[in-house]
Amino acid sequence: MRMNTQLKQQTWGFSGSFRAMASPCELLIATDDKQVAMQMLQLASDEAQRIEAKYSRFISANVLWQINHAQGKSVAIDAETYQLLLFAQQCYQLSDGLFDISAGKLMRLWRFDKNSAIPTPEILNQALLAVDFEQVKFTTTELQIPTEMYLDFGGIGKEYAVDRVANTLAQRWPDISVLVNFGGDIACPVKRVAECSPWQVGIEDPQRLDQALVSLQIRQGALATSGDTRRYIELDGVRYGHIINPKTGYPVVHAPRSVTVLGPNCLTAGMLATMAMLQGEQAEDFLTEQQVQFKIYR
Amino acid sequence: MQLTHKKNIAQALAIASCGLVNPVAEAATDDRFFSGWDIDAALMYYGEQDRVQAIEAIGDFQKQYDDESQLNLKVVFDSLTGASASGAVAQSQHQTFTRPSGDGQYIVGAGDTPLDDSFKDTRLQLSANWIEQLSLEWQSNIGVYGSREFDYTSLGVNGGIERSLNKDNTTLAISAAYTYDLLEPVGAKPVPLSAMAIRQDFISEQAFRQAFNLTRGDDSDDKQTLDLILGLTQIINANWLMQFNYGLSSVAGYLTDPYKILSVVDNSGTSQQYRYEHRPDSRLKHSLFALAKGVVAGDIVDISYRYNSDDWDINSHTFDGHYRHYFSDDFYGQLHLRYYLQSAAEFYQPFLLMGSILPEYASADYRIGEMTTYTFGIKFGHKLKGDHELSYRLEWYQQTPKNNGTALVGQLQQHELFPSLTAVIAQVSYSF
Amino acid sequence: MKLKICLGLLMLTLGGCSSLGVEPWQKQHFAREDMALNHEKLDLSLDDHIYFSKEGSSGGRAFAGGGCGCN
Amino acid sequence: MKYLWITLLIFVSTVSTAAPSLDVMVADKQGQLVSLSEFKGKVVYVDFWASWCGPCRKSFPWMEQMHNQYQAQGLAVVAINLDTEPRFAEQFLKDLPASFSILYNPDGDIARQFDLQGMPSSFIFNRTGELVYQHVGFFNKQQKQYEQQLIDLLKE
Repeated sequence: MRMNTQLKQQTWGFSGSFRAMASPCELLIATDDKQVAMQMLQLASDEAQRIEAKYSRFISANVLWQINHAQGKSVAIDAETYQLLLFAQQCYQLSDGLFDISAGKLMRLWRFDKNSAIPTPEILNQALLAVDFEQVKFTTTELQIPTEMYLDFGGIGKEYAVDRVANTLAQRWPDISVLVNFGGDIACPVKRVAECSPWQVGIEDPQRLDQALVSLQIRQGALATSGDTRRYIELDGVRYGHIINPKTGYPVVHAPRSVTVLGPNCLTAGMLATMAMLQGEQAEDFLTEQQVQFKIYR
Repeated sequence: MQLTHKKNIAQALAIASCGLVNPVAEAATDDRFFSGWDIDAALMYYGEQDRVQAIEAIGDFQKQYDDESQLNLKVVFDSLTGASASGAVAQSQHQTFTRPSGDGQYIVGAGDTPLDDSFKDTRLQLSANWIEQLSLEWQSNIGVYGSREFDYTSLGVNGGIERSLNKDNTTLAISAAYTYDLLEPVGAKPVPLSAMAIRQDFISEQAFRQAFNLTRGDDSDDKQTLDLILGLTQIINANWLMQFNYGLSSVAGYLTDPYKILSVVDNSGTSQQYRYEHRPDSRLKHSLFALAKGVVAGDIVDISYRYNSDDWDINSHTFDGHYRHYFSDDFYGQLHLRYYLQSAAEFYQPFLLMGSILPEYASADYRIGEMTTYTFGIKFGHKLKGDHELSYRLEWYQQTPKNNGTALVGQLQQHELFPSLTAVIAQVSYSF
Repeated sequence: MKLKICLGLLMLTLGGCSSLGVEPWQKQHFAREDMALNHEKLDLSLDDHIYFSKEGSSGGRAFAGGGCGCN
Repeated sequence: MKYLWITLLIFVSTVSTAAPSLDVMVADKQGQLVSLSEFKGKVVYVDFWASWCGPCRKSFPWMEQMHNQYQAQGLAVVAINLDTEPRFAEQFLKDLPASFSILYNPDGDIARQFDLQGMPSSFIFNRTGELVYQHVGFFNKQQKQYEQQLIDLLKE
């Protein structure tokens, strides 16, 4: 199933686009060699599609589906899945349990188009029973989770895809500066050389979507945004963001509208943004303490 | 519900994500290996009409080290098949010759120019050159080279220095080279001017062997060459530059071609025997070379003249020129014209006469006889993305040997003793 | 005496050379790749090899040596 | 020996006696004449370049860096293009964007007065307009040394 990619010539090189992970994906490539740009775009879309096909909760019979329908039996996993679980575990520990990929079932209860209803407390409590990363038992080759539990890589899947693509492109073409942008999660692995102007990146303002308010200049590194720009529920004046607190089962209270963080790679930036969202009111203090560059909209 | 205030969550995450993002360092892909190297490759076919065919492949690798120095590596592989003129004259009856190894013979038909087809030869040559910009005005280069084929080994070193002056408009250059060649002829060195032993003239193989061995000298011999070039390059005006080289080349050692022979004919021009050629063991060559190269309405023109003379009495004039026209920025055509004429070596003679006293040196190799040659070539080139270039050329090369004034006796007058020869050169090159 | 005059003349010719040539900023044509003296160096070395093995003289542009039996 | 010296003298004298100085007028892109003496009081880095000159492509990024880093401390980088037709410079400046001032001297009379020995050539004037350093060509290895010269002059 070939992704339909599109390559456009620009004054400074090429821009390539395709869709994956339910978001617009874009590649900015600083080369005037069309063949190379085409190869890079193809590689990026193939890799994004592969990761989506493997770990998306919306696709049946993929690796994630097998894991979630093993009825408590242990499932064989490959090195990539093992690395993902290892990373999720470290995030769980670093966030004192606030980031928990075992909250898949709970996440599915919340629908985030504007007028959907809030799940009833009984259903939420019942789902909360199945949320506990401690129950996830895995080795380098095997994974076993309780029958009721659903894992969900939604929190790290897109950032992981961005970093994988950025890293593969940087190793194959070390001298070509490229910017990978999957729906706002951005990585720029090869330093944009001093003599060219840095990449311009617009950050969405939650109030006025699709109108970049602030533009950030990036020569190297990554940037990720977490926030309820599109997915939120509004009920008698209270807006509920799409970040669910796995301990309470409810969206985080007083969470900022959106948090954008700059980091060495997309996974780190994305996880810090998500953790900041989970802090609700203390998002700013949390990120200041981490001494990272960030932008928060309330 | 406070997050425990951990200071370096960001750092911990960065480390954790590294393991995930590049679990295993992928092997460097090939274009990394070649990065930084400029590579020129060429494959050439040279084919003479029913004589020698050769394939030659060249790879030239060049790398720049900061702004001042450059390494240049070259590998050349060529393979030769077919037959080349042995030096014997054509006859009205067929002729039988002993192969250089002494094992076996080859028969030449009546009226045909005798060709020796025992040459299946492959050669590999490697060379390295280091060029260093010592200062704004001074540049130096040193190089080594080696070449090996089954009967010939050659090793050499070269070096040179260049001085630019007068705002880089004038460049004086001096370069020198020393080469040592080891020859191990098939069947060992023939005794100079000894008569070829033909199996039919002997009653037994053993007797033939004995006679053949009498015509054999040492297994190998060598020669040494000293080359010197003084060069002056001068920019004339905004479009033209000129180069003047004086070359001196002194060779000492075994200069005879072990596989070449001369026919010994009687008064009726009929071959009575064949004798192995013998050339002097030294040769001092001078060359004067002048080149003008320029831009004419965007096209590139170069014309050059070379005068050679040596103590073998071979004097030659060479007129060479190219005209390159750009049909577009990335497509060009090029014309190549060359005209060459040389006088015969003093010891060159197409054949020997029975009964006359044997000269000290004699060779019937048409290549050191009187001769004119001309070359007509066309070439096309495409400049491709990423500074690559593909080019291909086709050239015709015509040699016309001449009689240097030798009276043709008897039946020799009916035969073409100075046959002309045409060859085709086809080459494709790619640089990236 | 003769030597000094020759030396003097030599210096004059070198001096004369300085009247030929162009200013550094008028050398755009000489920056062209195809104007380099060793441009198409593979073709030149292949030609040198052919003519070395087929004719009686060699050298001029580069060293005269052939490095092969070329019989 | 007398004759030798006389000939040598003749040879040397043919070299024109030119002195690079800031009291020159050079045209900008629109053709307006700019006097370099307006940069007096600053450390002035005058560079002569052309679009076809290879080493010039290496000097531009370095000059851009020097401009960004030391402009505030009083460094003025002035790059004078010597292409016979200014439009040749456009592609060069698109590949290597420069935020320092670019002037044009197509008929090369300023270059002749500065008596350039090669391309690129750069001339460094201190704050009082005296010529202090001259460089011919551009070599990555000497970038640190070139920068140190500017730093010392800026401190004066």
